Amino acid sequence: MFWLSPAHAQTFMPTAASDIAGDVDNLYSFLLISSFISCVILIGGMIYFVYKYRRKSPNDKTPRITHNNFLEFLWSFIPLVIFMVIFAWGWKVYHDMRSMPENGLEIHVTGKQWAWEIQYKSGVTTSNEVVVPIDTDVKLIMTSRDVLHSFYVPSFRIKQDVIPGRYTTLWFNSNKLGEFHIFCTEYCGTSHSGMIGKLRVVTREDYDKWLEQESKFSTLPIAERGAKLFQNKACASCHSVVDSSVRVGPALYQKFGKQQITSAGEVTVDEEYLRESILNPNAKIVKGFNPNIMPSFQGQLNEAELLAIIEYIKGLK
Amino acid sequence: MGTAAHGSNSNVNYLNEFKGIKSWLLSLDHKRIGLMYMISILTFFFVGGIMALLIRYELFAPGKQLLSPDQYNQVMTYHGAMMVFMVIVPGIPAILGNFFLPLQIGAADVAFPKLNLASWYVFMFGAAIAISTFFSTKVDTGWTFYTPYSIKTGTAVVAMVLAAFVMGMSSILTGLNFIVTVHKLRAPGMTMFKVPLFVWAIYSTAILQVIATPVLAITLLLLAAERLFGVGVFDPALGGDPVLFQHFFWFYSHPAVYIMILPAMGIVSELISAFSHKVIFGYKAIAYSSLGIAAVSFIVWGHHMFVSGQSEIAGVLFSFLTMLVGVPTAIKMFNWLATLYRGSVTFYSPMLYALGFLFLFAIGGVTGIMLASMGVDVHFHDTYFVVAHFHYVMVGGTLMALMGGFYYWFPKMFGKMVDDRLARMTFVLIFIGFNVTFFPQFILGAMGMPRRYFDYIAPYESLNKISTMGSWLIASGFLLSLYAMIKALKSGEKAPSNPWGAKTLEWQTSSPPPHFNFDKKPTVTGGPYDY
Amino acid sequence: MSQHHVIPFKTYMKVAAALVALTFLTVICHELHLGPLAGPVAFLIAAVKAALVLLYFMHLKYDNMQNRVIFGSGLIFLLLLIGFSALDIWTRVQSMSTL
Amino acid sequence: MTTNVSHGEHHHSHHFDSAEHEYSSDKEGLWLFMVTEILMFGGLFVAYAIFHSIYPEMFSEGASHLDWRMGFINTLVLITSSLTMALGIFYNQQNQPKKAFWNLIATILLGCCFLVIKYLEYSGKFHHGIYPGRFLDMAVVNPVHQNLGLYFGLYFCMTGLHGIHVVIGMSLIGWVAVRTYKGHFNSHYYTPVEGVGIFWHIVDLIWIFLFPLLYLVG
Repeated sequence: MFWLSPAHAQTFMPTAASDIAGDVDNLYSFLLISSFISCVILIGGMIYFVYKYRRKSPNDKTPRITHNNFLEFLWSFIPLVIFMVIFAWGWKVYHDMRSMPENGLEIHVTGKQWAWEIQYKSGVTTSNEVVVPIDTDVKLIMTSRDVLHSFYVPSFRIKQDVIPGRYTTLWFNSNKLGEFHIFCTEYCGTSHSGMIGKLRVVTREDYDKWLEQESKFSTLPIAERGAKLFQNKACASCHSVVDSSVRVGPALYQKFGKQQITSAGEVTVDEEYLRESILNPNAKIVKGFNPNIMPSFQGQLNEAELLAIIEYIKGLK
Repeated sequence: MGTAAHGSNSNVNYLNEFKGIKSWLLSLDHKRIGLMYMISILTFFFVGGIMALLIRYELFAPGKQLLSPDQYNQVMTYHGAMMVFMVIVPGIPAILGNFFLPLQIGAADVAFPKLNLASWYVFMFGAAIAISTFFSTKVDTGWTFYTPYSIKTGTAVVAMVLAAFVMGMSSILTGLNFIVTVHKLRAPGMTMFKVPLFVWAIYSTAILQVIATPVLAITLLLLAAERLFGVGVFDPALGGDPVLFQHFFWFYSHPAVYIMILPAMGIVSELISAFSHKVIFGYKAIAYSSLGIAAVSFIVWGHHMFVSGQSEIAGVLFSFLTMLVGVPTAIKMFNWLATLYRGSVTFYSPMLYALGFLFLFAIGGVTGIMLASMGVDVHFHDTYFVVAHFHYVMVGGTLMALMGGFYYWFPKMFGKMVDDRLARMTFVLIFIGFNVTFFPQFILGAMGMPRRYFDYIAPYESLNKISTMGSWLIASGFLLSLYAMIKALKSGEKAPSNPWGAKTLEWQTSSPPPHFNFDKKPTVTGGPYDY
Repeated sequence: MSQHHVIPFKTYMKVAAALVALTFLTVICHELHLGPLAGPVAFLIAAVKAALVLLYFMHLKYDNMQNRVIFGSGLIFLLLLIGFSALDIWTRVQSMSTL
Repeated sequence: MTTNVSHGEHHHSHHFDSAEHEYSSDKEGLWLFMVTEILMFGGLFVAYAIFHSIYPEMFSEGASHLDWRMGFINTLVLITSSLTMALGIFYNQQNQPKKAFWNLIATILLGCCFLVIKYLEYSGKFHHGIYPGRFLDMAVVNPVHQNLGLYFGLYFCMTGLHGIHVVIGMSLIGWVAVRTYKGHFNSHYYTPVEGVGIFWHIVDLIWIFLFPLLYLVG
């Protein structure tokens, strides 16, 4: 299992799922081949020379070759030309990546520690999940709530930092159905490596269906709405709800009504404590955990939403 | 002070002329200061290396092995910060530069010996601050201190930043000292085009140290002020610009990459010529390309920022200039090859390290060109491809050269020969271990595995396992090196003054050299590589 | 060392007087409210003052070429820092939220 | 920088050929150090220039909170101190240590004067709720631009770092003044005075730019 299985051999570059990904791969192949040739010349030349001209006797006389202007010009100029080709080609690909489509489907992405919040124009919000129709220009308008993050979809070969206080953009047009990874590639703290989302490319019909389903959210029962919010705010990436295993934060499974030892003494896990912990997480830290890990949700949840989440936690039995 | 009168056969040298710990701690002798740097930097290297092993161990398999995510982030930060600020940046200039720059130009000391000693104390003071943070709230920002994370995190960022500031000061003072030494203290007849290429490399590095480091200093001070007084320059909440921090940071930290690699190139020039027993090919081209790299390295920093939100125009310009920096690097590679041509090559351990450098640096170089190409960089940026690339350059380049330099100059520094069979074994271990560790990381990066990840998804597992096992090979190679050197110190054969038959000036004095380097001020007539 | 150039006392006094005069000039310009020109004018006057200090008080006028080049190179690299940073900031395409 | 004797020819360190050789080396080292000073302050000036061009109105609001007369007086104080410093070197070159000493003392006093005025300015600002960055007291200052704190963040950083340099400069001048008084310097050897002088002039130079940029341009 340590060695590359044939299945992995095709994952040297992840599946290319857009035209631009194909362009990048072409450039990459060119670079790989030309790099390989340069390495063969350099390393091969080195090995050949050190073997051929190894010392034969302690009295070897070496010629005094100090320079050769023509050769030196040649090996400065040829690399320069190759580099310029690579530069121009790389620029072209980059330019295509950065030229935003005029009438793309616009989706808003907000990075926060440690989840991606996705907002559609229709008001549908999701967390860590982007659903887009196939063969459609999609434009992401991105910002961050706290620190730098970077939105990276390996299969599309695109990446862009998201910056608090500013909008950055990214676009893609997927030509493959399927599910692709979204990684955060700008270091953002404790759960940086857990900030993984998925990008689902579906058919136009499935997309419309999904959108409609998601927008029925407000008519759901309160606890289910809580469950959805719990999901959207990415609470589950730190708090377990199916068992009592410890993740970044304490598990919430079967916690309601129990006694809990905290930094401010023993408390009962009731509505009041849950509310306080969501709005002001550092007030009473559960024993064994560190302060300043959980961000405050003050101003991000309204009263109805708070209630829904608490109702959901109550129901984790 | 009468050492200069001793003949070269005398047993009195810089090591045994004065005794006692005080004679070391207050020594103004550049050779002793070099050795003090060596001991401290090797200690930091050992600690940083343990951090590296911890990182690799944690990544042996998905999920938690040994460290929690926070602990992993701290270990990753200290590995980076220690290896950069406390090992590779000061490494070659402060140890080998200090020791051999004056020897190679025929000077009795550096221009400002007291300042040289002061630099060591400043460096140790900074290192002490850095290490002290390890016993308070451990820093978890990564060595790059990117804002606004470094403003928000509740860890000892201010202390760490001040530590880097203080060590930066030490770096400035060392650089300043070397520039003046090269300008003013060359022996009679030693023109700028007769100094060894190692001197050219250290000189170019010194210019970078003096010019780039102050910008890091102010950046770090602003970051500290940001945390203490909330000044807002890098804080988006006040209209500040976190991307500006990256501009400031990389204005130093990109030239810093060349602070790390230029001296290594200098050592390799020495080694290739000495062990091919042949005059270096294209002396002037190598010398000028050092200066060229130093100059152009100041205007390429934006290639670290192609996806940072930097404008496309700026990105294009930086990509273009980065390609230009590839040219002098290529020139050097070809010149070294041409030096081998029709040489008389011997394969002592220093030469193996030099050839290892050429091998690894070739790979580090071509992957550098890939990363400089914007279209591809977008995919590779902040993935393991970048991690692999800079380890190929920093470890495969700088550390290989440093090890080669150690084995090459060990007889001169300590007057003892190292068991070369053992030394060659260390090369084999380190070289193979290095490739096993870092080559898979290129593939991981191409597959999209982001860097600074505590955990990863299943498809990345097998390559990470290989990489981790490679790290054990590297570690055993370095430990064996330590053993070889200690063994040489204890029971090594006495070294003659010129064991390799090299032509540069440091081999014309006894091993180890007397207190003031040369019994009689040398006068130079020939070039450094007249074989 | 006796061959070092000693700048006459009178020159020092003249330079100091010029510096004071230029300081007054800056303030006068400020009071004139030059609008968009205010910045460049103030900077220009400051640059002239700085040059006077450098050349006479710091003896750069009588120093060797090497030291002049060293000082000049500092300024060049400063220009690079501001040049490229400003280039980025002024050519960014600002995107806005559509929500 | 080096050991020396009180009278006559200064003995140079063993690794230099002559006193002149040592002097020119020291001088070059000093200039290199000045370059690092320039670049360090330069970073702040770059930040200033960039944010000034982004938020010109906010900067002019910030400048209006400063009293240019204070900056003006301080400019004159520093220019005068630069003159006395230059004269401190001049009289050492002329073998007149007494005069040199008193000029150096005058420089220190002018430096004190600068700091006192700076202190008055700072305490005045704090009194009116003007603190750097996010500590700016919005309720008291009631600024037009919500990010006025950024201006004062830069203001306090630039003047603060400059102030620290003034203090360092004054202690260095104190050191050479004592040595001048003891007669360590003469027309053949005055490198430390010259070095400290160059440092002090750099401090003055930076203020020459700080004054119009912070107080006047708006």
